[in-house]
Amino acid sequence: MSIDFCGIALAHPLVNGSGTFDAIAARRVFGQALDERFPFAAFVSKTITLRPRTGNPPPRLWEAQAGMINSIGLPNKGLERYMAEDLPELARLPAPLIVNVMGSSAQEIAQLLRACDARTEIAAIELNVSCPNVKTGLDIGADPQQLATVLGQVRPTSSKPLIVKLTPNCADVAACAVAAESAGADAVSLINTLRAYAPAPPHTPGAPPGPWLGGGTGGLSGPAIRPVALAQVAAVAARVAVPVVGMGGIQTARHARQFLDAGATLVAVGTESFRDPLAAGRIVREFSQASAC
Amino acid sequence: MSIDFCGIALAHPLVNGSGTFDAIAARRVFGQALDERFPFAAFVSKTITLRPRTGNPPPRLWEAQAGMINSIGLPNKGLERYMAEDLPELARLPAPLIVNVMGSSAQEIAQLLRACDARTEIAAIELNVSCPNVKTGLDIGADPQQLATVLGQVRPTSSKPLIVKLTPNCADVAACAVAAESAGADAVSLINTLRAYAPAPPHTPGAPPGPWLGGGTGGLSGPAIRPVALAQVAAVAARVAVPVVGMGGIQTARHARQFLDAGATLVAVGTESFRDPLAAGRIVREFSQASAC
Amino acid sequence: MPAPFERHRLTVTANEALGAYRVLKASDPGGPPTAGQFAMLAASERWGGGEDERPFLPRAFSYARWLAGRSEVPPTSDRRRSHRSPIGGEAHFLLEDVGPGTHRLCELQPGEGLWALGPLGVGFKAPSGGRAAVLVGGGVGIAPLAIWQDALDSATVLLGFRDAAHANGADLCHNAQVVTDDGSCGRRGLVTELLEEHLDEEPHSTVYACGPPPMLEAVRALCAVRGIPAQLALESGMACGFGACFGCVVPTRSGYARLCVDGPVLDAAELERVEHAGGHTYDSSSEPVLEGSP
Amino acid sequence: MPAPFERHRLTVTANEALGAYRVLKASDPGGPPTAGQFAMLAASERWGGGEDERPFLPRAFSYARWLAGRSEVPPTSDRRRSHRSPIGGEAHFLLEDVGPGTHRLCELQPGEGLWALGPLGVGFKAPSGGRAAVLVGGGVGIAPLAIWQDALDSATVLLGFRDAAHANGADLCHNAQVVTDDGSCGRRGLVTELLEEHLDEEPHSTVYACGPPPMLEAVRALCAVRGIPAQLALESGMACGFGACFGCVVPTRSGYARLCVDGPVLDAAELERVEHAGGHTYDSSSEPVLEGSP
Ligand SMILES: Cc1cc2nc3c(=O)[nH]c(=O)nc-3n(C[C@H](O)[C@H](O)[C@H](O)COP(=O)(O)OP(=O)(O)OC[C@H]3O[C@@H](n4cnc5c(N)ncnc54)[C@H](O)[C@@H]3O)c2cc1C
Ligand SMILES: Cc1cc2nc3c(=O)[nH]c(=O)nc-3n(C[C@H](O)[C@H](O)[C@H](O)COP(=O)(O)OP(=O)(O)OC[C@H]3O[C@@H](n4cnc5c(N)ncnc54)[C@H](O)[C@@H]3O)c2cc1C
Ligand SMILES: Cc1cc2nc3c(=O)[nH]c(=O)nc-3n(C[C@H](O)[C@H](O)[C@H](O)COP(=O)(O)O)c2cc1C
Ligand SMILES: Cc1cc2nc3c(=O)[nH]c(=O)nc-3n(C[C@H](O)[C@H](O)[C@H](O)COP(=O)(O)O)c2cc1C
Ligand code: FES
Ligand code: FES
Repeated sequence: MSIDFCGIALAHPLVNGSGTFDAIAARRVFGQALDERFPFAAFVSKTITLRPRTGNPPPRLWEAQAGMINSIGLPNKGLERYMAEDLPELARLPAPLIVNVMGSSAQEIAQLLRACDARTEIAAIELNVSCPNVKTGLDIGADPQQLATVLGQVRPTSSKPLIVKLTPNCADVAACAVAAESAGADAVSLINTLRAYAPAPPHTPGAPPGPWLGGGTGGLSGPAIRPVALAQVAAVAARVAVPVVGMGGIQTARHARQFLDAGATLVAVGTESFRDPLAAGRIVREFSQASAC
Repeated sequence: MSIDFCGIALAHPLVNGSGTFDAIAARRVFGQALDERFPFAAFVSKTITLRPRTGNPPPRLWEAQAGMINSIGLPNKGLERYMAEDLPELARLPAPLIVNVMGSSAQEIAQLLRACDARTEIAAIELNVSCPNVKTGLDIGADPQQLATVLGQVRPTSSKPLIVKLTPNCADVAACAVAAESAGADAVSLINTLRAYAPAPPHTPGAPPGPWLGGGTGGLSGPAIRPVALAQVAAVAARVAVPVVGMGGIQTARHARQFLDAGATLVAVGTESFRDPLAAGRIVREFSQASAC
Repeated sequence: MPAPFERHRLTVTANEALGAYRVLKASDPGGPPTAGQFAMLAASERWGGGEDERPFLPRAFSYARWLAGRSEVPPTSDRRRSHRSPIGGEAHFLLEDVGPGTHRLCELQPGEGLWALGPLGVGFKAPSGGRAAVLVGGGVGIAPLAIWQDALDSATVLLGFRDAAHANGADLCHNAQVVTDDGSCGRRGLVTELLEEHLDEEPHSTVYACGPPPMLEAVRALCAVRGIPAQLALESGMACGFGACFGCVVPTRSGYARLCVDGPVLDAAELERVEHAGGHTYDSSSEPVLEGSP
Repeated sequence: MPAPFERHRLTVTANEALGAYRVLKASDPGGPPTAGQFAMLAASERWGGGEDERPFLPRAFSYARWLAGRSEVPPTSDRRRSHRSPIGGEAHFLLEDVGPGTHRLCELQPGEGLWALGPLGVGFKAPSGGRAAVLVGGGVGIAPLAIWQDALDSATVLLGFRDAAHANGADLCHNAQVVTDDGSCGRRGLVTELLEEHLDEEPHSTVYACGPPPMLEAVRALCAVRGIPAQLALESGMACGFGACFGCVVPTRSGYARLCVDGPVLDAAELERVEHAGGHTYDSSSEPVLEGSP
């Protein structure tokens, strides 16, 4: 079931969702088995930003019904150290590397894309546009016009395939996808987490209720969001010609098949990897059994 | 725990979500017990439109993880027959009546509001702005400007308290709430169902996969959406002064308390009533036990 | 008689195999159902956590039998749970394990709790004009026919099953004539063939049928041709069972009907044809479908 | 030794009460853990469907003991499930039922399946410079100390519990000195009081501690004052246990550390102070919090 994705040959349609699998940490934990049994057709690294980020204060996790809420806050070592320290390690993986980047301005994004463009270890770039606009507070990816403008400015800075990871927190994700396509995106990926709130569990009566998460609000992921993800992927796939990377609550080959049937070219496993680091391997196995689909 | 809501005195903060409880059918099924043990502080009737609607073709239901997807399609007998046949029956309920209406144009909405204004049986009006705009296909409630314009035109047609039921399928629900408030809404309610897709279960291999629901896409409700509902309610309550009716996956008094803590004045029980018609009664009971909150 | 306005907690008294089916028995504090009525059932523990973390909603099941009189509650480790009532009786349900909900219910052991809302819906009506009752069932659809046979002085019972294992379900009724798809028990063939032969001899009959949609459609069609009155117990996906969700509609000559309150038993004359659950060829209106709207 | 790159299915061999706790034993095909390491556990059946339909994620538990050698698998109704392996051993976990995940694990019966990913994380390091090992535990935090005591030639063990019922947990270790908050067993008081007295006599010690954050903070503070090395086994909410989610961070002098890969055992010197799980007073950066972003 080998697949051509933006000119990259992939062994199968399963990749990881950015930020849900740290291949470098996994290599420390699982040793060479990580490389020998690597389950993803391509590896998508966690979002990096121009400057290092420590991320949001803990607690960062909350378990929801059929899912989880996270408020990690995009901790990362910043572009420079990522390129120097992580890229060589990630280049050793037996799968093409997709680097996920995020910037709060066209200038920042352009810098990130330029840096990626220079590195042959990188097969493609995924641009996370779920970044809150400093002025409006909305995700820059939530408004089609704004998204097209930003992409138009940054697209020329890299010749590598550019995947735009859309935000699901918008009125019309298909319009955003069309805007991204028209502005030169080679693919789109969705869905990112849904904005969500986790109240602190009631402690001593009278104690002021508030958010559980150090970051205030967080993002909902896991099976709970799969029906929303399928609706957004289907809506996007119906409107764009570029390949779609579908994700959101995928736990089984049957779920993955639902996204492919909805029009996705690739599917990504995220939260399910937390329940089993080799969940994606199981799904790929299930795929090759007709029964699964 | 009596409450003043837009000048209406309510015995407690629990009402029903529109379209999740049919008091007239329930009276047929449960007899006078319905009135004797009526669990809601106010009754919100299912959305009515100017003309009768048969609703979407079946199947209309799909069970999701920790929730359900529905594609009912707003079946209703239309304004005229609702006023003639249903209103007298609903007026007999031991709770104030809130009539939920939807129109696809300001003219239609104005007609609906005017008709409600004339009836003393009606305590308040809830306007469902999740109606797809015929031109854009987006919910008229998804764009703050458009929402403000429509509300500005219809607000004068009724002197009754007007609750605007916001759509959750938007980029910035708080901005929509602010727009509604500035255009004269006396309260806002949220969240409505999240746009969702249910794929048909795999039948004979080779059979074309497609949507399970007769309506194509549907709306996700139940516990799966509670974290999203809490985030939207908290965001809205932080920006508007008018009372907020919070709903989305409420199953217990603790869940209801989470919405009140997030800034809601009233909370509505929807899907949970399907699991137990007296779920709201249980929640009200749990409320009066300190333990619950 | 109206249903209690609250789901109530029954205590399982038995869970017996009947061929390929299970018969779940529970002490029921409520009043007796009329044949054809149903209850919305859910296990009181661990409802959820199954395939895809379902079930979430309760499931609809026909009363298959109802034994009046004080019901015995078996010893249970958890006294709190045991549920006696001076009146009431014992409700029997026939279960086929087809998914997470029925699977969970098929696991229930005596003493465990069962949430039930019911009796719900409109059941069978007695034959009029001295007509003879002919009960026609397919598969698990025999459930409402058993309790209906209990209520009738006399009835002819014609049942069809996949194979011998399922045909054992026929024991739920008395002296039923049985056919199977594979001939492994009784005659090989379709129950509608039995029905036609029977109606050739006994045209002055009223037909009561429950089973898979194709069988019901065949019954409807052949009764329509012969001008024989028929009452069909239909199925559709249900969320609430009491008219709240508008999810269970089936197309009738007068538009969509909520099967939970207007059915599940419908007069065959009201139906243009019996649809496969999940088929949606019919839309009585020219209005545009409202995607994504409740 | 790296952990197997896949969660594996253990078979429960025993589930025994130990005072207010349960000791869950399971045959483990994997290699032996080092003391202080943990596993991410989930029941192989019915994980989910509990309070608020949780648990969904696996839960982290310290290995409390590990018995090498071929493990016996008890007779189980479901042969498919039983899981033998030539090597391996038996892992013991000490459980306190505090929510849906621990509740479900506390129900597991011999023969039932247990998903486990592990051994994970960095464990205790042996004392250096001829220092004596002092193991200080509070409540369920005694788990990693038991397996550590097994590995050490000699150690002083000081344990604190709420009351007598919980103090029975002390049997997990050998000749431990016990205090309780209510004096219902052993001396009334805090385990840190025992520790101070002990360190007065034996200053040439290394302290190994696990327990509630306030206890760990007290241990950290008093060891810091005395310049005594201490290794603290911390807790934090975890989703993955292998460094994938960045959710389990705790503040250290060098910024946030992922407890699952950089811990759970941290050198006390790395910590400015031990936070309550759920407290978030500390933010090493001036960067704005990114609401709603993963
Ligand atoms: C009035 C009435 C009376 C009934 N009486 C009986 C009876 O006496 N005995 C009996 O055994 N059954 C009876 N049924 C049928 C019974 O209600 C269903 O078999 C049951 O609801 C199936 O639930 P499940 O979870 O086991 O399987 P599900 O998986 O919920 O349902 C199986 C079917 O539902 C569809 N489906 C699959 N996944 C989903 C999903 N996620 N959401 C929604 N639908 C899905 C598919 O078509 C599948 O074939 C009756 C139904 C009705 C309406
Ligand atoms: C490295 C490590 C080792 C551990 N070793 C042991 C051990 O040996 N024995 C042992 O008993 N425990 C141990 N724990 C603690 C154990 O992991 C937790 O007690 C367990 O995860 C609780 O899960 P639960 O579902 O039972 O309760 P939960 O309800 O998940 O957790 C209880 C606490 O979590 C918080 N909480 C409540 N609701 C939620 C929610 N929805 N999402 C997230 N948090 C919530 C609250 O603060 C509550 O007090 C260890 C933890 C770690 C990190
Ligand atoms: C803990 C966590 C961290 C994540 N970090 C990132 C990230 O850094 N960048 C990004 O684009 N998406 C991130 N995501 C979103 C996932 O890539 C994915 O879009 C989302 O989780 C939906 O898929 P799932 O339900 O399978 O997890 C993160 C998700 C989780 C749960
Ligand atoms: C079957 C069903 C029908 C609904 N019909 C309507 C409706 O007619 N009008 C409306 O404003 N909301 C309708 N809703 C939305 C609910 O009122 C509520 O906003 C939503 O279900 C979230 O609450 P819940 O999770 O508690 O169900 C409907 C929801 C469901 C599940
Ligand atoms: S099942 Fe809800 S209306 Fe019939
Ligand atoms: S638990 Fe996921 S990184 Fe530590």
